[in-house]
Amino acid sequence: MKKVLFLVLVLLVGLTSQTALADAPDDVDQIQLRDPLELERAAMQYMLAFEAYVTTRRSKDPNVRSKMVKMMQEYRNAYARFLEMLREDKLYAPNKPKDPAGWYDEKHKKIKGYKREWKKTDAKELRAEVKEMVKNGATPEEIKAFIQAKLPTAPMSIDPGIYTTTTSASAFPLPTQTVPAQGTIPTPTQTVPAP
Amino acid sequence: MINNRQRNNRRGIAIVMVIGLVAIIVPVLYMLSQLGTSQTKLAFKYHENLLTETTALSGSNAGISRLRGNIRGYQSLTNQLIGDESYSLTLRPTGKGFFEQDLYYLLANSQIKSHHYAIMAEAEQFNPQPSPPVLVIARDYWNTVEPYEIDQVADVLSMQNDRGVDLLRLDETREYEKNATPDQYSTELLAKSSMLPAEIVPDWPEIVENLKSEKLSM
Amino acid sequence: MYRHYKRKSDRFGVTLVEIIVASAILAFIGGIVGHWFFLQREYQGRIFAISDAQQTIRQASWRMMQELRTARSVLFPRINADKSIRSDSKVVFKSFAGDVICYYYLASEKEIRRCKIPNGPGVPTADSEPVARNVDQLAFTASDEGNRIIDIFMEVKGTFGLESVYLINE
Amino acid sequence: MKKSGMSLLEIVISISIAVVIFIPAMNMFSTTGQAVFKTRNFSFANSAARRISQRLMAMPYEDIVEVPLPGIALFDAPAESFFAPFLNTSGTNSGAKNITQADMPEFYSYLVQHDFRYSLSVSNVSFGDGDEIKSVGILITWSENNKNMMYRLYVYVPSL
Repeated sequence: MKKVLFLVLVLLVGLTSQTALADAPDDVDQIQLRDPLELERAAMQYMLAFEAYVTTRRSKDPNVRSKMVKMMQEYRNAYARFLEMLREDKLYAPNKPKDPAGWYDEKHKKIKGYKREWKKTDAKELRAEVKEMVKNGATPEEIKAFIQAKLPTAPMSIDPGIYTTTTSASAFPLPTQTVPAQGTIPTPTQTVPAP
Repeated sequence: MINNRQRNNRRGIAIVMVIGLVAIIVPVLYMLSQLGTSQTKLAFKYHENLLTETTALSGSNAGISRLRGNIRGYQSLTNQLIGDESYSLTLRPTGKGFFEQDLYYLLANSQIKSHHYAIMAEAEQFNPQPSPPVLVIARDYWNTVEPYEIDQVADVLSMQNDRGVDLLRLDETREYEKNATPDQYSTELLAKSSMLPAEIVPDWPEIVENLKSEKLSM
Repeated sequence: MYRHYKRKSDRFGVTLVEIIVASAILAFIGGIVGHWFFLQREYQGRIFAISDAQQTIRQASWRMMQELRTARSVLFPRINADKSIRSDSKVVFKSFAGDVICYYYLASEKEIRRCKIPNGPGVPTADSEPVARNVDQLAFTASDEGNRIIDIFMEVKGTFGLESVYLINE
Repeated sequence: MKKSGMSLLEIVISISIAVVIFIPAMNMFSTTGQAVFKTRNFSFANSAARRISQRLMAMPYEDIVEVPLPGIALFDAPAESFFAPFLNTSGTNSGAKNITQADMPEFYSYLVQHDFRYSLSVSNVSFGDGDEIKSVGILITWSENNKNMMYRLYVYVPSL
């Protein structure tokens, strides 16, 4: 009987841990919650820089291909900047599987009791515009300026807590919260009442 | 007239000669024949080594293509054929990005006889708006010839740690590049010129110029 | 007085003529076999040289290829200003971890050597052991404007080694 | 009277034993040599195929097209093929060397002696919806002792 139980346990452990490899952060409290807009702008920048770089690589036009090194450099810098933010906010560890939004939400949930609702997008239109610019022979500087101008100016993700306080009186009085001003994340003024 | 004793002597000598001849020639023949086959074996072993690398690389390209084709979630494929060789591919979700993109470990490996080759990379698979191909960004490909089983969590964890050590050093070199100004960066690198082998010194300024022009700047 | 000599038919021995004839035959056969052995010995030397050369090329190529495979960009040589390919007897590249690695050819010793230059504080360190010995010719050629392909051309005692590596990281 | 000596049968047997032993020994080195030469050609064909496979990863995706048999020779190769130009230790295009009799005589004669050629078979493969990848069969052919030899390498080239 013990052997059967042990086998079932091994199988279960094997199965559950097979799929995802998400690792919890070492210390959730150390995580800093930076303004989501900054993270979204940094992520959008390296996405668009990557699109410009790949378009150069696929191009057959020698004039466009000659900008490949510069485009690769812009993409490298953009991603390094994003990674720098993650490192500062303790949202990333080199020897751990990456899950920046997951770790961010874990801290967010710890503070506010709920996760942030991130926008599901791959910036298809913006990428198409960048691709067009590259094909038309725009210089790396022009493309960088264009990308800078097109980055979001308001958060694309939503703090669901805002809606629950205004739209419906829920059974559990959630803390009233004003929309955080641009810049720093407000320290929690009120603790969430136990359900 | 030769008597029996002399005939026996002569027969004895003949037998000894034949046995001696065979005892010497056969091992020499065998050794000489091994000479050719050992060279051929060496060449084939090296060829198999190269083939595992080429096949594993093709496997990782196939993985990227699957992600771009909007195949999502955990996948563990074995014995995927390319030509006459086979590769294994594992796409292991690790988390989410800030645009709800799925982050993966992309693992591909190939084994031919005793030769192994495994590749580990990170990949981001964005969401299709509205339809594929989906934006996929892969980075930091890492290789090893250790016989890792890419569909076993334990092996993936040790690959992750080994790769993590290199990534830690990468963070340090990036930090160094980021914190130095271009002139500072090239001055410090040029200063190493005196400690370089003689063959590198003549071209070191051009190399430092390339490093400076591609220095990380944020 | 001569009784103790046996009659001719009973005596067992070899006459001078037989010795001369036998040694002539032996010399003739020995000459043929000796010449054959000399030829084979010389032929064997050439075979060993080729197979050693192949083994040298294999080991050197494999070692350099593994590090170049996950490197981030080739720093030297790079294509010329007029986009033509450029070759040199050394290759310098930024490795996976971001350090600067160089493989260079020591013509005086006919060796390929490796040196690591930290991309940060720290002194360059050359490997104590050469990557390969007895290499007669070595050329690294850059041909890609993205600095992500390097060709390796080696010659060891008339045996040619050809290898190319695409750098998969940026 | 019983006379000493060897019968014809004994002589025939001893000579046949000698032949059985010596003849293989005499050409053992040459078979070894052939094995080593065959290995050298095979290894070279293998590395030529790999050189093409690496070039395919860096060239524009649309430029990866079929090269039908009998294929393109590695020597005297046309410009912009995978093997021309081959070396260039100067700073301009004028110094570029190709695999020709003039520029690289030894290498050229080795390639001509075995008539090394390459050809490509290209097919599109799709693993998922909306993305394509090219499966390229790189074929290297050469001749050895009047026999046609062939080495084939398959690679996937992504559209990225």
